[in-house]
Amino acid sequence: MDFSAPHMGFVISSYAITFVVLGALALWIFARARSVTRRLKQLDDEGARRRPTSGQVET
Amino acid sequence: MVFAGLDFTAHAGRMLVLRGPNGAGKTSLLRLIAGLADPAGGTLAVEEPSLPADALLGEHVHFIAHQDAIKLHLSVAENLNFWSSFFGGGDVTGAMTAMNLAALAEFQAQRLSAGQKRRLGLARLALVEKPVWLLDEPTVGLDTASQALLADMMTRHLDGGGIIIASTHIDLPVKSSDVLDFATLGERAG
Amino acid sequence: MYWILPRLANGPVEMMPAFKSVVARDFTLAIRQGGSIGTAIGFFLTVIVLLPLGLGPDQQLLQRIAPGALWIALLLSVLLSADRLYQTDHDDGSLEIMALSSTPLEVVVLAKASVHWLTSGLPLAIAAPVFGFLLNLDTALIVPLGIAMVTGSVALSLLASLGAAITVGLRQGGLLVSLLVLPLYVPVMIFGVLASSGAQSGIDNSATALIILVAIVLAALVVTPFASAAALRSYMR
Amino acid sequence: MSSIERFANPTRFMRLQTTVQPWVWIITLALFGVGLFLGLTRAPADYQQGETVRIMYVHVPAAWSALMVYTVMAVASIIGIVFRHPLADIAAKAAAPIGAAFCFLALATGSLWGKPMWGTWWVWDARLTSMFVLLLLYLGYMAIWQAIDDPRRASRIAAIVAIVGFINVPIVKFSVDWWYSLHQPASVFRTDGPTIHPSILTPLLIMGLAYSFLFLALHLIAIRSEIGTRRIRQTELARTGALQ
Repeated sequence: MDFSAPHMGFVISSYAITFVVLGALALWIFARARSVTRRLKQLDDEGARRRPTSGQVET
Repeated sequence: MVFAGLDFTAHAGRMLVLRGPNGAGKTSLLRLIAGLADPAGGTLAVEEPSLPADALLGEHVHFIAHQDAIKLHLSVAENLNFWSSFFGGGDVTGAMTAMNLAALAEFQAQRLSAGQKRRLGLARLALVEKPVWLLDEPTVGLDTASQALLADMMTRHLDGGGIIIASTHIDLPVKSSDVLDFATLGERAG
Repeated sequence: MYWILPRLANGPVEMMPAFKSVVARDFTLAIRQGGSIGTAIGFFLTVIVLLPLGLGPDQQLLQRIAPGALWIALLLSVLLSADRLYQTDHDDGSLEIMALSSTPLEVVVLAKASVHWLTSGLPLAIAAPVFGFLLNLDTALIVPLGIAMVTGSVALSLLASLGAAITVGLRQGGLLVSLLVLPLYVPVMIFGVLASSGAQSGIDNSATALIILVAIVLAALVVTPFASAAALRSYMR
Repeated sequence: MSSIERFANPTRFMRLQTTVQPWVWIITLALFGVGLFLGLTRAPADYQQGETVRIMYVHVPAAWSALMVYTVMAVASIIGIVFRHPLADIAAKAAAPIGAAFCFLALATGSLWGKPMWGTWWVWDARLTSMFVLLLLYLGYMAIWQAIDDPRRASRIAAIVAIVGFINVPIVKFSVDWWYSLHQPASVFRTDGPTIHPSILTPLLIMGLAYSFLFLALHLIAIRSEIGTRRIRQTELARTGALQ
């Protein structure tokens, strides 16, 4: 790859925006997963939730 | 959704009265029977030889909900005429007589009082014959005379072998009724 | 599953009275409540007036954009007039009573969409070529534009009624309807404009475009009643 | 209560997801590594476009994935509507933001590609226009989930929106192609077709696979979160019910 080629800025910008958007998407999804896991654990600790694995039979 | 452990039977020629505090699920149960809601579990069975047991009551049901399903810009007669032709023919004159609406026939529905609107909504019961009536607080807004008209209509329906399931706070002068009380039931379901 | 599929217990013969009764009732209501046709045409005219004000009074430019501008005005008017198509029937309980009958809700949907077309799409499609004079519309295009609009507005009404059904239980439906329905309007508008623009760069594709427009209308006739009825049923339970 | 049936499959999904997830990530990263390496160092620069052609390796896979995700969403919606499978509804809902991000990227990189090629940031090119409509479909679908509180009702309405939108996509593509060919007959450049040299096609296909696996990785996590959210919602509802 030739970094001195014309329009190189557009190529770099394309890869940068792809990286930023996909990274932000992944971070958002991770953050959501973490907060959901934390809340579920909190509810479990309070004993508010019947675990689907304990009392009930799975098919 | 709101109740568990319900078990009841509604018999031909008898009325089943639903009682219970607000929010007990009387309306939800009526909607469930009508097929306007999905049960989270449990079954509803129809014991009628001409119908499959899992038949949806849907078209065999008159459902009187909180709303009267009337168009304010149509006259009383036009409202009834619409439902009559929608259901493929009905007795408009008879329906107006049954709920004492004949004198109001040409009135625009928006000029009716709340009680008169309720009567117009109830007149649908006499418009087309359907075996099952589901009435959600049918007496709301009715004066004593109109309540008597409604009771007459219900008695005639029961005498003809029909079924009524009604939620009501008022004891209507209708014979042969069973009571399903949500208050005692809630404890059992607890 | 049954909430998506209509109950097909009865033949089409028994559905006609119900269809006719809904058409007659809604038509009476539209006439009696008044304003609905007038408002739609008034809105249409407003859009037409705003265009030259925004673009400048260049007669040639206006002539060039006239068919497209009229189509945009048409689809916005149709869309906005359909916004509350099912609202009163939903709020006053009529829709539930209609659902509790042997008539499939799809028939009710078709009836209501037909009345909407009769009271907004059709009068607008007839009026649009006349209003075209305000945009210096080529007189040779009046007839093809009218034909394309009368045809295309059927699809516009059906799709708008689908948007109205999808948002019937929501408090602020208006903007959401636009977001949902405008992408569906893209093909109708493209072929509508092509069918009403006559020859472009020497090639006249308007006949082909009109045929495709008819095909889109037929597709909308098949899909939207089922989709609208399924949406209405979901809001009832 | 039928909560046993309702959660049996999501529970099985959760267990499967836990085992599969690391492998999906490994494959995703490997594919991105190989794809970027080949695309940026091994593939030749275009004799006309120069290095700009390398935008293709992020633009085209984004557009492919945006279409693929919408297809996944529509198929999940059909399964949800026909078989009433709650996991299908959840899968459809979880896919939408990822698809919308791909769609946005296809538009953004397309615009960045267009500037040096056409001299403007935005051209109403047939492909970009269809992508734009697809983005609107994604936004409408997500707006429906936002607007309806009851998840059961929302899933039905959203499924109708997704399916109707899915029927609409090819019609839009067809109409926009027609419209574009009439207004500007000559195509500026072509990235599709079998004429592409393998040294370009290979990295392109690998990047396409990389995007697909990235979607799979993120989708699995998003589904898990959505199942968790519904359990939280149900637990909290049950709790307020118990307080009454």
